[in-house]
Amino acid sequence: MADPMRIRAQMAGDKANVRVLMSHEMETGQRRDSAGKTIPAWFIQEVTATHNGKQVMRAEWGTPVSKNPFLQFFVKGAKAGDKIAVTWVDNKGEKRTDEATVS
Amino acid sequence: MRRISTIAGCLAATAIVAGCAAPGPAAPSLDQEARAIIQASFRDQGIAKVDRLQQDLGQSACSDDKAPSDEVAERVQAEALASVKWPAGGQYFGNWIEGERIAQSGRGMTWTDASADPKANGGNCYNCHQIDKKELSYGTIGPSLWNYGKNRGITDVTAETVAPIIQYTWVKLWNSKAYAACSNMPRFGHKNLLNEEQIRHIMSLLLDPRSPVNQ
Amino acid sequence: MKTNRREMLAQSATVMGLLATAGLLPQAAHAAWTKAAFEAKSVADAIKALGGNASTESKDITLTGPDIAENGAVVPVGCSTNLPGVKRMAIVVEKNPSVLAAVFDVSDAVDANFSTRVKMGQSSNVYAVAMMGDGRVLFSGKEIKVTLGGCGG
Amino acid sequence: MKHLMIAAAALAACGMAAAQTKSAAEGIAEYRKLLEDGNPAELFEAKGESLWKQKRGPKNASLEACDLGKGPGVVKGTFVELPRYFADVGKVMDLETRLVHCMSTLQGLDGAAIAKTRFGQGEMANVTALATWVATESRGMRFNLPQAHPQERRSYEVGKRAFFFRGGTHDFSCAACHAVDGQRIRLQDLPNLTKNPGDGVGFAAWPAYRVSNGEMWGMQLRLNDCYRQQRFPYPGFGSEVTIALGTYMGVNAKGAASIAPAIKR
Repeated sequence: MADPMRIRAQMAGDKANVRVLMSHEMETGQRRDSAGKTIPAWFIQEVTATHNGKQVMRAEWGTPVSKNPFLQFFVKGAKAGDKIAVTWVDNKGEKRTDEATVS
Repeated sequence: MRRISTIAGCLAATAIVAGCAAPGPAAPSLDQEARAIIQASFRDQGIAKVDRLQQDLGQSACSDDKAPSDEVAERVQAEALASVKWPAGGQYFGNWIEGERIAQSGRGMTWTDASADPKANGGNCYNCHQIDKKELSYGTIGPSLWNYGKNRGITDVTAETVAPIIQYTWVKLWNSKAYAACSNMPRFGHKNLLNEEQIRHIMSLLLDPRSPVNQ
Repeated sequence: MKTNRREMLAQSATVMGLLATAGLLPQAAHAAWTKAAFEAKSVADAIKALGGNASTESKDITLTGPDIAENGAVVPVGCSTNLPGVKRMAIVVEKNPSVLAAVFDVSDAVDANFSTRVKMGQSSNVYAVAMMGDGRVLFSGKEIKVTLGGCGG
Repeated sequence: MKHLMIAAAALAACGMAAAQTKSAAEGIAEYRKLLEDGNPAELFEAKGESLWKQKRGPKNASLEACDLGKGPGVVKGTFVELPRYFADVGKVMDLETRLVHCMSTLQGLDGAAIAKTRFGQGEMANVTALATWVATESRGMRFNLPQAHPQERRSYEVGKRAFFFRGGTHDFSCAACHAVDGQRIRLQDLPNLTKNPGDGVGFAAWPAYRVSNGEMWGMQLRLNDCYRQQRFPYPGFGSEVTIALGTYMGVNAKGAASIAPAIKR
């Protein structure tokens, strides 16, 4: 199972500044291992975020996103105590959701 | 002659500064103990065998936080100079495009490298030196080599007057210890890190008036 | 008053078609990963595959990133705009084997301001592309130089 | 006259080089600043903390009774005092070898097998995560390695000799690159490790997340890769040379504030 994400959601004015770190290889499918065999692509394809259960952001990613990805976005109208949840799905269908409380 | 010694002195001074400074007493028993610990701490891995810990005079003389005595340093330099192999047929030059490629590469001779053949090795030059100004990612352990030939007044590498600087540069690349016992520059020819042809390419990169380094 | 099921489906299809041409696809309609866009080899092809047309450079779009990256494996980049009516924002690296790195759907609940980190194989222009609700495609970009790394470089 | 001209030209060239260096250096500084916010080391830190508290191994025990030098279970402040002498084993240990010792004695895991495991794999990856978390708990604190025990002073002296030991195909020693202020390899600044190189520099920055390969590196792997680049043979995990070098660098760094885990190229 994938390791948990680290999500920080902090109020900045009337918005929540959300910063997310995800634990993922983001393998491009273009590298070879020491035996010369192509390492298959393995990467996050979709990231969604919800604010108190309502979807506020959806992104599609490709292999150029760096290993152990970082994502920052700003949620309008959030307030301290609100819940921000982030979900990623990779090309193998693996999925991970974590949640943070806005501070 | 005067010019050569000035240049050599400049490079040597850099090497000494980079080497060792602060004094410190050395207890012989601790020295021996430390050497035994070093030997016991490493193992063979790939092409990097433990025999790489067997020091020659130049290595052991420069393994302290203070410089060796003048006497020892002179012996190291004399041995290094005597070891230099001059290029076959007096042919000092190759192709600066190849030279730049070799200068860019920092690869070779680690335990993750498959072959110890010089052909698989880079010169590591940009790790320590500025060379072609177009390359922004260069190190500063050694002096800048930008305009190396131009600064030394070389407009024609076949001219009689520039022979000393050409020979000086060959020696520096072949065995840097010839001019500075504790130079931090690898002995590329002497330790078979680069072959004669590869060193010729580096010579062209540094000295040829048409090389991008001398524009 | 009474709309039969067949008519409703037909209507939805029309609406969907309109939305699609305007680049206004609702979430459910493109839940699948836009494979063609991520396989695109040029900036123009990537925009086309995302449903956009000819693009115009705009000062209102911002691509943030360093002038020089110490390592191409991790290059911090961001795309943002204060223009109203932006529907999607994309980050595109011109000289990567696959040019499109990421595309973000902008809802009313988030700023059109996203940051991430991308891999770059070599020095390249990097673009922030904004697909507007009115069908316009605006972009801006900058060159990010990738330097060689340490001893092994 | 001619000599003067050559000297002047050389000086001019150096001056221009310095100007260009500065702009490239500024660019790199900007790049590093952008990376600081959101260091993936946090992922390893979180993993390390849960590993510390989790009951694992044949003895189904957590590491909460592990003595990192300030008594069983004390984590805060230990990182800036390691390597140090441990009376229970009669020798100097660094953070990673001490963690393996605790995994072995408390949890019943095979310490020798862990020491042989490749970096980033299996239990070795867990050791790195644990070290990352332990370091985080001392963030901002200043290095102050103990030197009271004779073994600790001996470790320093051995480390110093190892630091200056030249060998390998390229005649490098640690000192070849790390004994002078203000030098670089390519664009990487080289800390002078013969003294306190400053807060969060050198010994005070590792464990660190390496962006070049997306890996978390502890000091053991940092030293291992230094020796690889030095063209030396392979230093064993937890070998006396690696611990002694840690003592040498750590004692020299006295007073430097730790920023570990850092983010590095």
